[in-house]
Amino acid sequence: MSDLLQLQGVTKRFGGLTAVNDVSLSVREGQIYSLIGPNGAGKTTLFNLISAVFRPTSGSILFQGQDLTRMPTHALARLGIARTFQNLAVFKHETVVNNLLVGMHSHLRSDPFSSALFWGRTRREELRARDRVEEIIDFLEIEDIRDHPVGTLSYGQQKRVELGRALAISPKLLLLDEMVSGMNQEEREDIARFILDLKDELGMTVFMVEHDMGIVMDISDRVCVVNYGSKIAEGTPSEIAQNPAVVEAYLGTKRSAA
Amino acid sequence: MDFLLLLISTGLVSGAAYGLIAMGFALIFKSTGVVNFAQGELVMLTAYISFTIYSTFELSFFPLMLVTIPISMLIGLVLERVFIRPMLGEPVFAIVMVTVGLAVILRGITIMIWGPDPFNFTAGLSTNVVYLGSIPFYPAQLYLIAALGVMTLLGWAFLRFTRMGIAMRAVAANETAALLVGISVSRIHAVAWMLSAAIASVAGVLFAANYKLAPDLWFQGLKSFPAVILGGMDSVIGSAMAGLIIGVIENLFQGYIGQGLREISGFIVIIIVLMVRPYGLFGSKDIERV
Amino acid sequence: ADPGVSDTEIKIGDVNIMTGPASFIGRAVAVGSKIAAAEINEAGGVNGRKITIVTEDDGYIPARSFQALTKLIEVDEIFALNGTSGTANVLAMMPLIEENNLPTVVTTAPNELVYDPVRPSVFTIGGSYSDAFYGQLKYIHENLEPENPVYGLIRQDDDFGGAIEHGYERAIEEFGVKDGLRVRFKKGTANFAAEVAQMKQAGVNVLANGGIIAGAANILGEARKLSMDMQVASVWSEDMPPSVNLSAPAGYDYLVADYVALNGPDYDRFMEKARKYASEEEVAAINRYTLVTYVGLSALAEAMKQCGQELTRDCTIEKLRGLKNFDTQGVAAPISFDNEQQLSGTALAIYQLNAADKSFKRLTDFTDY
Amino acid sequence: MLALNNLQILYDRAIEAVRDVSLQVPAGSIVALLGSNGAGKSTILKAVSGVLYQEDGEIVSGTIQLDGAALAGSSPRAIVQKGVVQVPEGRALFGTLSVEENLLMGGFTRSRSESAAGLERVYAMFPRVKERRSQVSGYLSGGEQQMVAIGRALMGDPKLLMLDEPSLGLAPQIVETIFDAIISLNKDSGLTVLLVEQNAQLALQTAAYGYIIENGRIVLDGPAEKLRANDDVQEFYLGFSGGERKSMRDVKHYKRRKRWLS
Amino acid sequence: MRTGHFKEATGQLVALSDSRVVWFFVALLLAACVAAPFLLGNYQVTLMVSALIAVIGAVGLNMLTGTTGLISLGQAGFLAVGAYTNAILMMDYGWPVWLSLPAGGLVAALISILVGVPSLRLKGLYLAITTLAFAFIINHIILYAEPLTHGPNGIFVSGAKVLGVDLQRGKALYYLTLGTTVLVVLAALNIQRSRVGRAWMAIRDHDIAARVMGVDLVRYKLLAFMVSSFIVGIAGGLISLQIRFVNIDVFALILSIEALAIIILGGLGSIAGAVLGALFLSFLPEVIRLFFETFADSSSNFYTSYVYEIRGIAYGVVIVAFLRLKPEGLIGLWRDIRKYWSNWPLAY
Ligand SMILES: Nc1ncnc2c1ncn2[C@@H]1O[C@H](COP(=O)(O)OP(=O)(O)OP(=O)(O)O)[C@@H](O)[C@H]1O
Ligand SMILES: Nc1ncnc2c1ncn2[C@@H]1O[C@H](COP(=O)(O)OP(=O)(O)OP(=O)(O)O)[C@@H](O)[C@H]1O
Ligand SMILES: [Mg+2]
Ligand SMILES: [Mg+2]
Repeated sequence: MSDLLQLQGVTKRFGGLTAVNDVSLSVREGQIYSLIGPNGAGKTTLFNLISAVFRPTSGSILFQGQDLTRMPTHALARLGIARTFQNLAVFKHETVVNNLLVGMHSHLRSDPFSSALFWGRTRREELRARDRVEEIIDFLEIEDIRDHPVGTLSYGQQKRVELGRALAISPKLLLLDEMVSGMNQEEREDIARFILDLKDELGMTVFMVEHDMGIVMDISDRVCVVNYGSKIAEGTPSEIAQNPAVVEAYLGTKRSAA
Repeated sequence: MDFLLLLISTGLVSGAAYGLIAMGFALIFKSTGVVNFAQGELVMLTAYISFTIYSTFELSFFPLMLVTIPISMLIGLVLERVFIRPMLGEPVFAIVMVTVGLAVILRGITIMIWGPDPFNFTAGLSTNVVYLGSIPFYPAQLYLIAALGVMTLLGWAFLRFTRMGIAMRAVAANETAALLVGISVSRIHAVAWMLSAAIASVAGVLFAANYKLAPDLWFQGLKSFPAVILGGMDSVIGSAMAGLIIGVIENLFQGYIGQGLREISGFIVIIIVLMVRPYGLFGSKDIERV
Repeated sequence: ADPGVSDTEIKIGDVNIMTGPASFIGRAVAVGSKIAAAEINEAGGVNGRKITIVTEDDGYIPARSFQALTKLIEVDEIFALNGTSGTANVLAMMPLIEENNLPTVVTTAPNELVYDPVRPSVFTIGGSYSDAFYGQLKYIHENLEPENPVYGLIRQDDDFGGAIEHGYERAIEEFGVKDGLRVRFKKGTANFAAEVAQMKQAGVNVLANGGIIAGAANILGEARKLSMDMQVASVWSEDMPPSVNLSAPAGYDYLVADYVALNGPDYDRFMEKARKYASEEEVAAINRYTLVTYVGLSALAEAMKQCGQELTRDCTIEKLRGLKNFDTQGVAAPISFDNEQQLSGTALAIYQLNAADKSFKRLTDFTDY
Repeated sequence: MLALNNLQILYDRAIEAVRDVSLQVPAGSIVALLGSNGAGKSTILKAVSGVLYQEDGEIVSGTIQLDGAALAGSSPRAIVQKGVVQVPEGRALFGTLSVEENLLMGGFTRSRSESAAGLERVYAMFPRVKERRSQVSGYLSGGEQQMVAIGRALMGDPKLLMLDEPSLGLAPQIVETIFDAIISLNKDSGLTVLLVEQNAQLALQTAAYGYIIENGRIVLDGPAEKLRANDDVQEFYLGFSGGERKSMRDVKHYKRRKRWLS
Repeated sequence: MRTGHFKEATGQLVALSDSRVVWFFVALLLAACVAAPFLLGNYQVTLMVSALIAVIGAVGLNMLTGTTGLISLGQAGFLAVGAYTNAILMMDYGWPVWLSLPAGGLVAALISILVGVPSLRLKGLYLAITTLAFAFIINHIILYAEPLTHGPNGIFVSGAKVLGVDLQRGKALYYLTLGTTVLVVLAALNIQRSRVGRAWMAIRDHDIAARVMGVDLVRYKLLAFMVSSFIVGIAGGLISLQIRFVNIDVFALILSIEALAIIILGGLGSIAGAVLGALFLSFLPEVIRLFFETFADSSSNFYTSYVYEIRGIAYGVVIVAFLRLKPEGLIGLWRDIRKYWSNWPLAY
């Protein structure tokens, strides 16, 4: 297995604040890689850098050997990088189906002219896209809300839609930012199962940020811990759970030790 | 040299009018997120009302304003109650559209009451020319500039030092959350409309005193858009400053280049400025965080 | 018979500005039509047929003028048109007018664009803006004789301003005087400080003031502030009382050229008539546009009368074309359409304002320029 | 203190989000409301706070009572003044305002001095928030925003605090802090709490009584210990099977959820 | 609980509508439109033509503002560009109308790039005012570029003949406009249910998420500007054919606001809404006129002296009252009606 994603000395500053400080890490193909750390540690910022929403102040981000830092954001979907957002970023006036279809954007080809005609190839590819989307809908068990505007759904339902939209990209690398927050235990288990399946059956690489230690410790292959923007530890789940620095900075002592 | 000073001084006068009108826009936008397309009409209506008061009681300027401002605030309140309040919680676009309808209504009503003929309205100010150095002014011109100064100061203090000021921004930022902390959104809207109407009346009276009172006064609302934008939609103080800047720039364009460019110079300037600063000179950026 | 004519009635249309800031024109026009129609009808109508007026509002928007005239033609079935809103508005109606061979008297927009090229069924009453300014400048040049004259022009950047500039240009060339400065402004401008400062800088002391109403007043106001000593020529809208109220405080005894009477016994007689036929409110709305419209409808009625019982559009047009020295009872210069442009004549009278008492003095008779 | 009787709520006059829900929150207690996504938990809280109309929601039948007096129909402001304050789901901060301004707005219905005191309390509880006090809140990290949202609600000096998924996006340590704070507020100053939480384990440890809602209906309720002992709750909400926590790796493929009523 | 229709084939998923009722009404409407000139008077046909042109313009604006979320106050400018291009090409260069009309759309689309590029960084009202600025500037250019545009004089447009039929008169103009309207509406519906339309909607709702999903913001924003302006330009050309005269006053800035009013009143983002809104606002003055002619006491002195202003005010009042009742616009009303019928006799 080779490195799918490689970060070298990535730093991001907002004005005086260093949100990500000289972070290097690598995610191997087919791995489930977790990133944890206290609130405000810079996890989401790191995701934003990887998905080219922000540009790093310094450092490089390589995906299959290609440097992402100079790519336009929209090129990443075609490379096979998909993500979900911590603070819902759904297209809230659109139906669930349309949200997922946007995820298919880079797999389709029609332009305004052929769209206006909606004939021949355009029609066929639209049909194909819908078939695929129906599969995802089926899979996430959201048939009953498929035609609802996403803005009217409950928080957890919207998170599912986000996941579905990311899956519609059929990514090689899936970035999940606190996917299971706002879900109950049963739903978390569903998602966990699901991530494992993605990895096992499709060989998808999953990079996730989580505060739910249950899922992190249970299914990750590797865990990386950041605090104040810097990486403080990396290792297997059990190594991390034992690491005193991590316990001190993040896990706390009382209740949550899983 | 005198020519330049003349251009600048008169530019400040018309700029002050833009600034005042723009402040009215910004105040409502800041607290409700609504562009009030009836702001120009509000300026016009309050000016006409003040004119009627003036011609009935022949008050001098300050007493006139003392009567006009409360009446204008009342009108602002009534308009808010009748037109805006019922729309609480509806999409912003629908509310903006209501202000468009309101504008049509106010224009019609103004002409129905006062007729289409323009009036000379001195607002109780002397029309003798006074000199500041070598630059001649009408008192009304100086009052217009001074009014902008006073309103800016008051506006700044209000937004800076009162909780109501912060609450206005809070309501614009997130209406539901504002309700959940116990801010009465409808009261904030009412206050915003009242204050905006007050500023509108000052702008209207002094605009009319300088440039006559006519039923096309509402168009000044549209013409103040560059100032609103240049200052930054949500910056009350910024729009005041931007008004002055645009007024002066217009005069300089006209004075040195000419050929009708004055009326579009404001727009040219904002296009250029917005390319560099997409949120105007003093506006705050949209928060975009994922 | 043609549309709009029955045994008892002739329908005359009027598309005008009945809403918005410029509605003072439409209102005045409506009163003029009303007085003329009432007078004619009282005298037995046009060969026994009564005149009825159908008015449509266009709000000064050309697209709506087009629609309004369509309605008048198709729904109300008017016979002829008297009252046509602004210049762009008449132009927008022009294709319909020509297509329907609609006898049309243009009263409120005597613009070159309207009568040149000439349209067979369109007749224009009035002197042109161009002549109006030429006439005033000529009067200034010959009678007021300012020292070291420097001329200046300020005008709107549209067709109306263009017409004024023609007259100005003609005057400059003919008198060989110094052309100090010409500036253009956009419709709706209120602040003229920069323009006036430029005038002062250029030393202008004869101003062709193309501003209208509040605009004209603001120009004069700025000029007074800069203590400019000038002779001023103005647009005829400046002889209306509301305009005078705005402009007089600046203290300039400006000139106005107009093709209707602003005072005198003929005018008084007209006002007497007005009070007879119109309500108090309507009388208050009277201004020069009332007189113009009154004259226009009278001339139209005269032509229709000449056609006898067999009233057709063709005949009306032909009679209009033959109209010569139609007597307006002194309300305007006598009307003749027998020229190539079908323009009633360029006869204009020049008036001067007495800013102190806001009255006009007539300086010349109706004169051709 | 708070009592909902046979509440039925519709969105857009068509979507029934809550039906026939009755629920009691006795004064001085902590009550937990659990349920899966879309069950109607947030809807209930919005109804209590009187902001349903914002989303075209409507209480079609049933009553909401606070200390025996009807609450539904009061303005949101009046409800806050009566001491019923909510931490809304998804943070809902005033993004363009600074952190401190957000907190001050939380004390809008209180006097200036009360607000100042409240501010100190919140800063003491969340040092991280104090560090960020002058930052524009829209740029905070998700967890930081959550802390501000909780702090803001506490600024209103509530008698009844309703928390909609307070642990959402918070690091385990902070979750501890918050729940400790809630418990101590409850113990020391008798704060009544209605807690909506996905972390059932935590919720049932904190609360004295719990309700479980599915598809808009209460399907199970009882004292917390009792619920914890319930087999179904154990399996679906706590992740235990056979009394022991199982690893997520061992979750069966596409285990279809079992519903209480369908 | 699952209600409603089940779809058996994927083909049904992309159908414009799955409801027989809708198809029935659309067919009925179309038939009525085709038959209209034979049933109505010339004036009504003229009104219909104006209304259909408004529909075209509104559908165009809706793509930019409703679908992509880029608020434009520059409609008047693009209408003017389309109209002037058509007029100049026809009258000064002798182009046939079937070439000059689309050319008007193309030129408007090209100019919209000039507006679009500086607007890429702008959001919401900042963008709206910038487009307003461009409308002002276009207005200025038309007035001052006299050799090309004839400045303030305007241009008469005549002789739009195709195969000997004068397209500017009566039925021919009507069918030309109707045909264009149907094409534009169909194209808009198709775009909206395919990749491009979804990309636009994604930009409107969340531009960062849209980018992450692979939508090229620059490209799609400019496309939105161009497609929208193309359609609006065509509408402008049709205006020049109908009025047969173009002049800058024909494209008063207030048109921009009216255009926005149409799509908001119709229901932002919805094509059916844009159509309904355009028809509604086009016929509203006429309805108000009829209302007053029928019901108002025309002998009342007050009424007679202000009849026109009162009608204007009534127009404003109807708009406000309507929004009060149905803030989502006409499309909301339509949905309510549909819901009512599909649930009847149950309330929900
Ligand atoms: N656009 C921005 N401008 C300014 N500061 C920012 C911006 N984005 C993030 N920050 C700051 O950077 C820090 C890291 O934020 P980030 O969202 O990456 O944290 P996080 O690890 O995801 O936290 P959480 O677990 O709470 O989501 C925070 O203190 C935040 O306030
Ligand atoms: N504004 C709305 N318009 C229409 N339906 C809505 C609206 N808000 C919520 N709903 C629907 O009401 C139901 C209950 O939603 P609610 O937000 O109360 O769920 P929840 O229990 O809080 O779920 P979660 O745990 O995911 O937050 C959902 O099916 C949702 O789709
Ligand atoms: Mg985060
Ligand atoms: Mg919820």
